[in-house]
This record gives sequence, structure tokens and C-alpha cells, in this order.
Amino acid sequence: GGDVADYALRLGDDALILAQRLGHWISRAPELEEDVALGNIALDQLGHARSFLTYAGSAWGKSEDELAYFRHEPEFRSAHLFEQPNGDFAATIARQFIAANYQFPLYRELSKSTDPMLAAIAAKAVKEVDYHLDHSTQWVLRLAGGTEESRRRMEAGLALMWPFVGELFEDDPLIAKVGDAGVVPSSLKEEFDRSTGAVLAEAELDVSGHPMATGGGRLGRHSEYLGFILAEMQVLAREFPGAGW
Amino acid sequence: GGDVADYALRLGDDALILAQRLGHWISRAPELEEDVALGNIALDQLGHARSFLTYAGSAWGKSEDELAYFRHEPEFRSAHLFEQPNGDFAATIARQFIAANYQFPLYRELSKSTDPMLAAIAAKAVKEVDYHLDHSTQWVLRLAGGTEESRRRMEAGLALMWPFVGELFEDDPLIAKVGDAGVVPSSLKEEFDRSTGAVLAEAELDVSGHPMATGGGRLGRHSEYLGFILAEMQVLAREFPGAGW
Amino acid sequence: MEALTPEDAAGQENFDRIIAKDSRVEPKDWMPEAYRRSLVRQISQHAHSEIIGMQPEANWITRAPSLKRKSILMAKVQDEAGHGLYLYSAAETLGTTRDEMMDALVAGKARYSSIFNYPTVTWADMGAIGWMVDGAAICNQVPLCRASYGPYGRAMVRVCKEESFHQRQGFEILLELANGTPAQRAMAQDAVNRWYAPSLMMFGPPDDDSPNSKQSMAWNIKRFSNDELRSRFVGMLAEQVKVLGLTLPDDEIRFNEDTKKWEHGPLDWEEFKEVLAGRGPCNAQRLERRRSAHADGAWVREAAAAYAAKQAAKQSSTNAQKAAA
Amino acid sequence: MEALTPEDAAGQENFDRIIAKDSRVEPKDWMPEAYRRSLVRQISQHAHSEIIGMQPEANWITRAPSLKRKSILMAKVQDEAGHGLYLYSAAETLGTTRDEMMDALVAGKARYSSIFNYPTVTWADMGAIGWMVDGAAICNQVPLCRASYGPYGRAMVRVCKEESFHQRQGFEILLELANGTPAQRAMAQDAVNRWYAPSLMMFGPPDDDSPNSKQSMAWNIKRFSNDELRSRFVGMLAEQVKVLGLTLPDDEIRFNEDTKKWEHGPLDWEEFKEVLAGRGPCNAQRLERRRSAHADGAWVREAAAAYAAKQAAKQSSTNAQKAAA
Repeated sequence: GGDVADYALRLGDDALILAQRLGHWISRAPELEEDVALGNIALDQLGHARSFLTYAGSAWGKSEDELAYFRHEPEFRSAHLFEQPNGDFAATIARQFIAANYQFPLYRELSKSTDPMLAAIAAKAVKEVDYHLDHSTQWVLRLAGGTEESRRRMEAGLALMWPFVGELFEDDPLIAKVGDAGVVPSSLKEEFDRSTGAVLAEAELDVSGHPMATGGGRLGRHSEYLGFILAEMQVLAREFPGAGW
Repeated sequence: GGDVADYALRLGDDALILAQRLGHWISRAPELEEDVALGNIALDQLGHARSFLTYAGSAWGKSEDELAYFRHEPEFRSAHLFEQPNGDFAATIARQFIAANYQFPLYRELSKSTDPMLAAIAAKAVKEVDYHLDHSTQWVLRLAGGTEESRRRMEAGLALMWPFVGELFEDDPLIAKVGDAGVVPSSLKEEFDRSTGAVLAEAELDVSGHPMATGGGRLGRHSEYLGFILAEMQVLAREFPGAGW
Repeated sequence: MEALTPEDAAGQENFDRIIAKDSRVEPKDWMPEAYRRSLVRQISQHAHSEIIGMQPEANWITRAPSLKRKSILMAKVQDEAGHGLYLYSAAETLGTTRDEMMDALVAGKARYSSIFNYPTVTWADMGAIGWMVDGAAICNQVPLCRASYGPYGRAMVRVCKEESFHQRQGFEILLELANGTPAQRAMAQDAVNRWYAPSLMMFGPPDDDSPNSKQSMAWNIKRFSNDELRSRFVGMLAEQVKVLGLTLPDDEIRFNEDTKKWEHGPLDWEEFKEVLAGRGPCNAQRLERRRSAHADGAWVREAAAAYAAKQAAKQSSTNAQKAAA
Repeated sequence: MEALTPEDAAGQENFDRIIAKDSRVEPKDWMPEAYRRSLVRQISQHAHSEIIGMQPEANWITRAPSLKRKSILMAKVQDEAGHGLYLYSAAETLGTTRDEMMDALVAGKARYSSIFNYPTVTWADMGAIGWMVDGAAICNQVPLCRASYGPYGRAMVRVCKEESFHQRQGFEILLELANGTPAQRAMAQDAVNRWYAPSLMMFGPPDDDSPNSKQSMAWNIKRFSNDELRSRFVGMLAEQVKVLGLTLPDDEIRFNEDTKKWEHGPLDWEEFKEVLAGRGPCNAQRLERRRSAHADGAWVREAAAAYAAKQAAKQSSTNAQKAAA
């Protein structure tokens, strides 16, 4: 009941915040094809967020919008990675590369969840994240192997985002409580290392020197960025309380 | 009474929004001296805003904070110039250059207002804006006469900001209603042209080709930027209604 | 006028026959230079309008007040990028590259629909743009599905199908607001007031002041005159606004029983010309945003090209080795 | 150890005399290389802390919940830039330029106070930073006003005067919140809970794990040990938290009647070391922000230098003409 909802909330918040970040690219991408591609990925993430939040909210009698628009910052459960600013295109690709390599095995395993609703949401989501994985992989290779500038930027992008890898794979008491309804984050780390490692090796990129940052998102302790994201996202809901849209 | 308050509100909103924009530079300026200088200017503008808003609010039984934090966007009266994004340092300097060359004669004339409160606020403000004028003038000269890159950026900054000059000097019915309590915007244009013209001539910069944008700020029709400024500025007030700080 | 070569004469004859039959001109067909130029101008202007038109709506993606609306809005703006892609492709079949068109746009040399130089200041503008701006676009574009140039007509078929979704979604936004709180209702009415005249002016100047229209109609590109389309559009608005329970800011709208056409009050064509001349509220902002997105993305496009060239070189050297083995 | 030259021997003697009298060393005085190096390290680290320390507070300038608080906060962050300026100037008197120090900072080679690697996530953090972080800084810095190196001591006098304002302002923010709505009160308590341990660790490792302290004390730079200062600070917090009506997240705080010192519970020095090693919540963010502000401002600094050079050249040619006339 409540534990599974708490777990779904994490997944929903990750996807929601990532969608919010990616949404900013639409009309600002380096080429029209990327306006479309990043728009697609944002839409997918937003779709996943809505499914997870609707499911989480059903345990508490709250709608997806009540959860998205009326929680205070410490009630959000997103990991710091998803809150990081877009930066340049390379930074966004670095964030996508990490996110997709985390979400793909996560959703694949979650599609075997003992919770049928989580399993169903994940089974649909994993197919879409498969495309996100391919999109980010192709761009990591292109930027690393393109020009000197693009390589430098790709390295800088990875340096900005890699510190937030650690938090994604941390286990905590909630994970134990949801048991086979969820997926143990640490159990996905080896596959993440392998899948990212293969691409990074092909691109001749080294991320081993980047220190890990302290997380805290799962406990409601966020980066300094989330407050700004929420101020913008929630502004109308807060300005016109009680209104429907 | 109400008309003078409406007039004070315009001046207060211009200064408030400019202070909000400039405040973002603090900790991000090109050198420490500019963190201090832009911080000073932002503080001055914020001080002027507080005086004008407090005075405006006294006519309606509202505090400066009620006016700043609880109005909706169409109730703000700032001109579009002040809402423009900071851009790079040259764009900020271009905005400052226009703002100071507008506010300096405005406050000087307003210090002779038949309304003693407006006259007192303006008499204090004009001394501070004198410094803003000098600061922006020096930087326009430096950037125009520095390197090729700085000249290119200074030109681009002026191109971004110049379209918003027109609105500042437009008269409207309120101006007629406040009479000698206020200053007729159009009466300041010649001095503005002369004072900016002298600096631009020395810097060998040409702004004659920039088309004027439609304004509307005095009627509550704002640029697309104001909504984001207010979302951030008002977030706590909106999130914790009824709280004191 | 210069004398035609025999090839040109044959081409012109074929072209005239196609137009007379109201059939389709295809990229490989001979066509008059003026027809080609006129099409490139019109299609690229349309493509630019889609691209610039993303901005006023993208402005609200991060602030959409419900997740459902956010999703619909994102999809809509993304569709506009897609429309831009179809249309640039159609224009490319006429021998002008997307890069050339994009360069003209960011240099401020190419036009786009002037309506996008107005700001979107409230959420209700998402409704008004959908209902009125997309509505006007549909009135304009449905006849273009039969445009004599094949690739353009076919692109428009896809565009129109999506636009009609967008219009319905815009109408729904306004309907929700009109039935909401007093503040929401006021927001909806304000948006309708602001977008009404600009949307009517999207059809272009009155017929007696529209010099290019006649040639476009002769070439079967344009099918109806500006005023004819405007009149149809006003009729549509006048009917639908009743469902919304809102009003249009024009007392003179009426159906003329004699002409069987809808009429409307005078429009401020001076404002239209001002905005067209670059003196609208957002001209500078729209162009600057496109310019900076284009400039900021240059290194990405260069990287993609460099990588593709390296991969191609690698591939051909592998092939050469295989052939040698 | 190498043999001293006669000049060095005389200098050392003079230096030792100044230290013995607890008087001031000035820039032109001879001083041991180790003393100079130690001071440059300490002063530049302090300057960097002021600069990086602007970020967590600047984070709330645009969101400050009243205009009065916004004004106070802006002035405070601006003061920090001023402190940075004084301190870099003091360090420059020791022969290291501000550019060199700034380069070391953005290259990640220089340290700054680890406390600034924690995020400011609520408005209450503006209160907690003022009360606790500035409070700890003052405990550390008041004795530094008597530091043996003159320019450093004098810079600290100015810094301390302003810091005590900042501390009082921070306390007032917390007091207002503690007496506010339940949500505000909870926000204040949460901030105190989060900043308590990090602020205690600002005094550095326990005395038995602080190898440099002894030499600094012998040179009259440092006046009290880390633990001594920490104990005073805890005493101050313990008294003032009662006025706030909040609690400190430490059950073991007590005044030891035997030693006449305040004691506190154990601190997590592992976390301290992790953050110091770059693995705190905001290390990457803080450095990246400084790096990008520095890089984005490079063209401005270059322009100012180029303009100054041109003006100087113009001036000297005018002077030459005058002289020739």
C-alpha cells in the first residue's frame, strides 16, 4: 500500500523533473530533428511520470496534479541527477546517457514486479526508454568523435553529471519494505557500469576521476535547482488556488 | 490621491523589476569589483522601489510587500526595458545605459514635483542614479573601445535593448491626470537623445537602425519575461500564504 | 521578355497544361522561374512560421497548469517542429537548401507570420492561439492541400490533419477557463480580445491591397482571396464563441444575407504594417531566440557532420580492404 | 637546513623579535618563507571562502520573501564580495597576484571552507547561515584581528565588523520564522538541524588531529586551538537557541563545571573528510559556477585591459606632444 506508493512516487518524480528539464529544449535545440527528438523523450518521461504519480496518488486519494502542483520541495523524491540544469547540448546528452542507462534496466526488471500496476507501467515504459538509450548513445559517440570542441564539451558534460550517478544506485529501508514489488537499485549498478562502460570505451572517454556527490533526493533533500524548477512548474496552480484547468 | 499612487506604482515597478534582474548578477559578475558595483546598483534600485511602492500603497492601504508579492502580472506597471533578460554583460550594460539615461533626468525633474513625497524620494534617488549613469557610460566606452569581441557584443547588446527605448517616453492619460506632481515622459526624450548620443558618438556606436518595439507595460501588457520573473520572486509568498517573514 | 529556348517552350506548354487540368506539378517538371521563386518564398515563409511559432507556445510548457495540458502542449509544439521539417523538405525539392533558408531567417531577411510577434502573457493565450491562430491557419491551409505543386500540397495534408487537433485542444482550454473561476474567465476573455484582430489579419491585406494574390490564384497555389477566407473565418468564430460563452471584441460582425458572407468591423492595418516592419512587441525577441538557438547549436551540427564524415571514410576504407582481399 | 645569509639572519632576528613582542609584521619586513607560504594559503583560502560563500546565499536573492529581507540579503552577499577584495589585497602584499589565486581556485587546486558545499534548500537556511555559519566565522576571526601579519589583521577588523551584523540578521530571520506559522517554524528547525554539525566542523579537525595549528600559534597567526574555539561557539549556540525557542540536534551539549568549557556530542568527521575530498552535495556545482562566471567574464576583463592600455597610450602621446611643444 503506502510503501509501494512511496516507491512509485520516486520513479514518478524522477521522470517528471526530467520531463520538465527537457521541455525547455523544445524550440531551442541545435537542429529541428532534435527539437522533435528531445520533445519525444520529454513526452515519454512525462507520460511515465503521470502513470507513476497517478498510481502513487491512488493510495492517498490524490490526483497526479495534486502531487505535481501542490507538494512542497521537501516532499519531492527525485534524485539530484534529474534536477541538474540542461547546460549545453553535451551536458543534456550526458544526463540523458546516465538516465537512460539507469532507467532501462530498472524498468525491464520492474516489469517483473509482483505489483501488477507497476509491472504494467514499466513494461510500457521500457520500450520507450530503449529509444532514449539509443539516442543518447549515438550522441555520446558523435560528440566524442566529432570535433575537438564537441569532444571537449562532451567531457565537460560528463564531468558535470557523473557525480550524480552514485545516488541512483543507493539502497535504503523503503527498498527493503517494497520487496519484490520494486527493484533493488544496487542490483542494477553492475549492468549500468557495463553498458555505459562499453560506450565510453568506444568513445575513448574516461569518467573514473569524477567524485560522487552526496545525494539525499529520496529523503527530500534536493539540489539547489529544484526550488526554481518547482517555482516555475507550480506557479499557476499556486497563483489561482482552487481553479481547474 | 489614486492617480499619484498609480504613477508612483509605475516608477516603483520599473525599479523593482530592474533590481530583481540585477540581483541575479551578484556572484556571477566578470570581476569582483562588478559583483560589488552591480550589487550597489541593484540595492539602490530596490531602495527606490520600496519608497515608491510604500508611497503608492499608502493610498490603498497596502504595504510594499502586498504590492510586490501579491499582484498578478497584469497589475504590474513596469516598462518592457526593465523586464529584458540580463543576457551577457554587454546586454546588461546596454540596459543600464538606457535605464540610467532615462531615470536621471526623470528623477531630477521629479524632485521638483508638487507632491512633496515624490519630490523627496526622487531627490534622494537622483544622486544614486548619477552613479549608475557614470558606471554604464564608462562601460559602454570600455566595451566599445576594448577588443573586437567586446565591441561586437556591445553592439549586439544595444540591438537587443534599444527597441524598448520608445515605450519609456510615451505619454498617456495618467500623465495628464497627475499634472505637475509627475513628469511628462516625452519631455525627457530630447535630453535622453542628447546624453546617450554624446556617449554613443564618442564610442562610435550607431543605434539609429534599431526598430522600436510596441510597449504596453504601463497598461499591464508585459513582455513574456515578466511571468518568469514574478514566478520566482513571489514563490514563497504564494507557497506560504499568510506568513510573515 | 527573353525568347524561350525550345526546351523551355516545351516545358512551359506542359506546365500550362498541368495548371489548366488543375493537376500537380512535380519537382522534376519544368516550371517557370517566377513560379519556383514564388513557391520557395511561400513555403519557406510557412516553414519559418512553424519554427518561430514554436516560441510563443514553448513559453508555457514549463508552466502548464496540469500534467495533461503540459503533455498536450509539448506534443503540439513538437508537431510544429515536425511541420517545419515537412515544409523545408518540400521547399528543398525546389532547389533551395534548408541551410540557405535558415540563414535567411536568422539574418532577418526572411518573413514569417507576423502573428508570432505578439507575446503569450497568460495561460489563456494557449487556448486563444489554438482556437483562433490555428483556426485561421486551417482556413488558409485547407485549400493549400490542393496546391498545384505536389510536394507542397502533400505536406499540407499532413499539416492540416494535425492542425485541426490543435484547434480543438485550444478550444477546450478556453472552454475550461470560461467555465472556471471569475479570474479564469476574465483571463480567457482577455486572451480572445487580444488575439482577435491579429488572427483576422493573418489572411493578409484586403484583396484590393494584395498584389501577389492574383498570380498565385492563376497558378493554382492560392484558391480563395484573402477577404473570402477572412470572412469564412469570422463566421466560424462568431458561431463558436457562443459555445464558449465569451464575446468577440467587434460589434460589427454580421452575416450579410445579400452577399451570403460574414462581415466584420474595421481592422487596424497600420498596426499590421508596423509589426510586419519589425516594430511589434516581440519581433526582436523572436529573431534573437532563433538566432541564438542556431548559433549555440552550430558546434553540434559541425560535430555530427564531422563524425559522419569519419564514419564514411572508415566504412569506405573497410570496403576497399574487403575488395582487395 | 641551509645556512642563512647574513641578511636572512638579521631578518630572522628582527622577525623573531616582532613575534616575541606580539607586534606586527609588515609587507616590507623580512619573513620566513614558511610563514609567507602559510599566510598566503590561509588568506587566499579565506578569500576563496568569501567568494564561493556568496553562492549559497545569492541562491535566494531573487526569491527573498519580503523586500526588506531581499535588501538585507543583497547587501550581505555584496559585503562578501567586498571581503574577498580586502583579503585578496592582503594576500597580494605577500607577492601572489589575485589572478594566480583565482586561477588556482577555478582549477580546483585551492581550498575554500567546506561548509559552502552544502545546499541552501529553504529560506530558513538564510537564517541558519547567518546565525551559525557567520557565528562560527566570527569566533574564528575575531582573534585573527590580532594576527601577526599587519595587512591580514587589519582586513579582519573590517570583515569582523560586518560579520557581526550578518549574524544578527540571520538570527532575526530565524526568530521571525520560529514565531511564525507551523510550517515556518518547522522550516527553521530543519535548517538548524542541518547546519549544526557542519558549522561546528568549520573550526577544523580536533586538536589532536590538526598538525598545522601549533606552528600557526607560535607565529601569532592563530590564537586559540580548534577545540577551544568550537567549545566557545557551542556555548553561544546553546544560549541563543533558547531565545529562538528551537532546539539543537545534539543531546550531549553541556557546560563542564570542572573544565569551565562547553562540550558537545560526537561529530561525523568521516562526512567532513568526504566533503573536503570533493564528495559533498554541491562541490561540483560551486566550482562550476565560479569557473563559468570567470570564463564568461574573460572577454570583459580583456576589454577593460585593452581599453585602459589604449587610453594610456593616448595619454602618453598627448604628454609627449605637450612636452615637445
